[in-house]
Amino acid sequence: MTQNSSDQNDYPVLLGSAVLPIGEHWETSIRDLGGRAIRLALADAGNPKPDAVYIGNAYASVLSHQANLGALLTEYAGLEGVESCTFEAAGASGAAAFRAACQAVQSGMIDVAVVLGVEKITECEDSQAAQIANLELNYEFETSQGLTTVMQAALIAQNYLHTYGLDRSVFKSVAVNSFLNAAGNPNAMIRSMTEARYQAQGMLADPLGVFDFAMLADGAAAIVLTRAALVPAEKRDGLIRVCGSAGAIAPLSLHDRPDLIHWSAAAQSAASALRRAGLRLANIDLFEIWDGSVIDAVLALESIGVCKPGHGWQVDPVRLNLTGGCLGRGNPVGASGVYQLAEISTLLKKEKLENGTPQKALVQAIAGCGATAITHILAS
Amino acid sequence: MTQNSSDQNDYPVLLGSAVLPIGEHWETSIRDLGGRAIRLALADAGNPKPDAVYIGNAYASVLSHQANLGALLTEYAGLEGVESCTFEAAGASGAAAFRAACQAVQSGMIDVAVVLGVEKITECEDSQAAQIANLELNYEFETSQGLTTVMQAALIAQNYLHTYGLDRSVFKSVAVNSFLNAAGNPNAMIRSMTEARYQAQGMLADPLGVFDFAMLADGAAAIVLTRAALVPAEKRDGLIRVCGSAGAIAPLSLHDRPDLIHWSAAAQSAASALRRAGLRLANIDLFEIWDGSVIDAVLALESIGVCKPGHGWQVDPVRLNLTGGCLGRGNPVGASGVYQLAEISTLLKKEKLENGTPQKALVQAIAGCGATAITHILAS
Amino acid sequence: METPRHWRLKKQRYALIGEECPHCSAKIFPPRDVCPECGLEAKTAYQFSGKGEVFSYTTMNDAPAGFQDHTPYSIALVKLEEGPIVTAQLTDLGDEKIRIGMPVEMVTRKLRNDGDERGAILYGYKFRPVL
Amino acid sequence: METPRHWRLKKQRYALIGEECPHCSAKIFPPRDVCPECGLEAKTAYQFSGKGEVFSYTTMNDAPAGFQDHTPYSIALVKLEEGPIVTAQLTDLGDEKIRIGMPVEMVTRKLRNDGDERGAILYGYKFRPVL
Ligand SMILES: [Zn+2]
Ligand SMILES: [Zn+2]
Repeated sequence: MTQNSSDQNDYPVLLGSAVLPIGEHWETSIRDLGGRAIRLALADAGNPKPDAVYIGNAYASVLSHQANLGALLTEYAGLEGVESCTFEAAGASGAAAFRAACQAVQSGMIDVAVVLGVEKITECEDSQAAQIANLELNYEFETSQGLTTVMQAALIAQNYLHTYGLDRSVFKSVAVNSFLNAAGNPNAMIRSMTEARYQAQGMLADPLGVFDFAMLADGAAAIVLTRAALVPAEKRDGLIRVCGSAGAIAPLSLHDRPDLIHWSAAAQSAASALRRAGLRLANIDLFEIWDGSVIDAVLALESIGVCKPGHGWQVDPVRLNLTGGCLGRGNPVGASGVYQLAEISTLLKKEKLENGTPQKALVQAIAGCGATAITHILAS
Repeated sequence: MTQNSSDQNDYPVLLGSAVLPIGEHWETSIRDLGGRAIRLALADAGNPKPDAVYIGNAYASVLSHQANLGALLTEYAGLEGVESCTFEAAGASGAAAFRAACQAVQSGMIDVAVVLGVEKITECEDSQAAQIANLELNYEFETSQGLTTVMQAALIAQNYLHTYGLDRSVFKSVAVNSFLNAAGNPNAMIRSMTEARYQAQGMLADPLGVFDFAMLADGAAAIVLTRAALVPAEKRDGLIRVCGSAGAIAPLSLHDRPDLIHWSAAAQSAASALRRAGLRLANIDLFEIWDGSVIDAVLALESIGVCKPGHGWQVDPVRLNLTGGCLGRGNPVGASGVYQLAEISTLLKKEKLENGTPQKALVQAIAGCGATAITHILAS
Repeated sequence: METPRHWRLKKQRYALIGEECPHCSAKIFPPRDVCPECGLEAKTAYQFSGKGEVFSYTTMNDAPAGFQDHTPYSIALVKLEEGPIVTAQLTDLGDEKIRIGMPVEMVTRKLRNDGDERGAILYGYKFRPVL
Repeated sequence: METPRHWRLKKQRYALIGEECPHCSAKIFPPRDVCPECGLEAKTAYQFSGKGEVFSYTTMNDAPAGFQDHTPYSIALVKLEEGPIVTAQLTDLGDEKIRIGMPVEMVTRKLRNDGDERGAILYGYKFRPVL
């Protein structure tokens, strides 16, 4: 809390990363997806010997009948002997694993950590996959009443539009921003959505349409981390570093929240991450914001402070979700947080090589319509 | 890896803990179990304000249809705003959460962490509970062939007896040691098992009987951690400290292991934890060893080096599983690692108060018959 | 069917029984060990009136397993007159259009089949417009 | 029934098809991307002979769901003559007592109902004593 890591050389740096295309990997098991992403990321990092593999995954116990991915996937990637376990915080699982890796390398107990996000949705029939996301609701008092994650987002969106006297057309700009950006991301799933097609969408749960939700899909992404002190000084400058990191939770159930449209966890985790980085919002060049549904992004932007309350849909002046976001990328839930971080770090690196300009990005993963938020600040 | 934490004041110390009785908590939800353990542990610690809650849990997604316990349980305990997520490594889940908490407080990013282990087995019909542990097998090439965790232990035990020319009566001493010790633990489930009843047990899967396996049960335990530097020097001496910590994995599937009866993960994690603590095996006064099945304990003792190969069942000279172990305590899988650490730290504290003698304990959690091992060294 | 859980939740689901905090008199639903208002222990049973109003709502065209009989169906966050908000289905709507602020009252209805395809039927609270 | 998964595993389960490492000639089962012997990529399909011997075994009296038809049933770790070990049920045992070192061969048999109680039947490899 108190330590300003940027004063020291113990801040985490990214040695390499890899992302697999998001989509329907019918022919590939969760072992293959996970093992491949780990090996590709290690290769990208120059094949350092890792001490730990932290895995973000939300659904393997249910969809693949498979627990202890730590032993299964890590050994399958050829890393017998290292330590490994799974992190679960629904949509924020991958970000939780990344944050733990940052703390591990910073503590000095771990030198090189791999963060893997992996999700295998197409393991079962569609009907089971459609229900899987509802695990993140309160089963006893939400799911058993018939609430789904889609309806949860709709209840919040309804309250939002009612509070500010808006209609559902305001959500278009956020969604279309992600879809158009996805066209430039070869690993994204939804690369040909147009504004016209978005406009013609059917209603799913009033006031949200089918394209206002990211499609669940298979994916795996991995990142290799170490701390700066272990990298030769002359190489350090070329690496993306993590200069701030924080998480927070809020009530899981909507009925336990005093306010549906201010997301305290999103606000707190962003503010803490910025404070730990010694930065202000004005210092951030790029935003990678969670848009599992369009209302997620609108309320995250307002809660973080990028937009004023009631104006989170006015995204024009912001460099937002250049990767395509969850909407454009597709949403491999427990892996999405790692995709966000891997893709933004690749972008920061590329832009610095091209322009020589160092930049800072705020990357936030959200679970459960604001129940959990984990924010990282990356710098080139 | 390189940092010797005992030189510094950043090593983790236990501020307090709480354990609920292990058993069948039909009338209590996973929210109540988890929330109560968190609040009781914080009260025991003098109610510091925690920054994070790390949760060890293996089965809630399947048995309770409930993901994102981080938001659900942590908010339910009244800790809105802190960060939280779930750690899963089957039987080693609780130990994985504890290890992450150690790294978090040591990194300086977190000042006070709560580790919660919670498992709710009696949420469903018995038939479903009986199968739940099989999640930790390789579903595609073990579970789908009909293998169960019970049979997995039996295959290993068979190989053990065959290799050393022994018969199943050798397992008695390890099992009876745990059962007799459980009689003194008010929170244990199996407190009246006698040697005669153990001897009269029925065969479950040759060569192991029904009492050679710990019974799955509900439970919740929590520990509050900080780093020594944040505790006034005069109070530090009374606290249990974590002087070493390490994890390791081995192949999940038995058919992928070159040797069934040397457990490389158990050996490596114990050796690394001792090395980080600057200790040798001879310096350890107490051992808390995983006995989810009796063969787990035999092979852990041999792999750690407490007993010679083929002699892990000769436990007489060792102060072993004084808490009752998993066999006597009952096994709330994802919580058991936290029970081990909470109960041993209470014992170390009590014995130091009574005798003035500081002691060291090695505490190891195992998942998947040696697939995952996490070892901690506690010192009074 | 998950008998232990349903047995445990019966009172809350059939009769909307929550808690009243003995320290600050806050009314609590669903029941919890700790009062969200004052942070102290709360264990006194409290019978809610079942009256409230729609705080937010949505209508779903694509129902999850166990709910297909009721498609399309509407769910609301209902603000009870005693304070707490409850997640519940709306029922007996007839031609009435749902609106935020609409007065509703609790009724007991068939909620769902258990979803595990074992045929168990679950009853519990829903809310209907006040006539 | 989990069609996608069963379709994906069909070849391996019906015909014991694994891989041969093109770098070190190690035979691999179940298939994996990386050769466990030399750490290089392995993708060449390899048909195992199905001959081997019992490396370890146990007999279970209390079968999990989907396997009750076969209770009591025996599972072995079978060491294939090409090197790898396979987890599989033993079948056609008659009065023969299982022992470590017993020669066995692969046959295709009904493995289980799918366990999801949807009636799907799964076929795959088991091993029987060599006559
Ligand atoms: Zn109160
Ligand atoms: Zn090879």
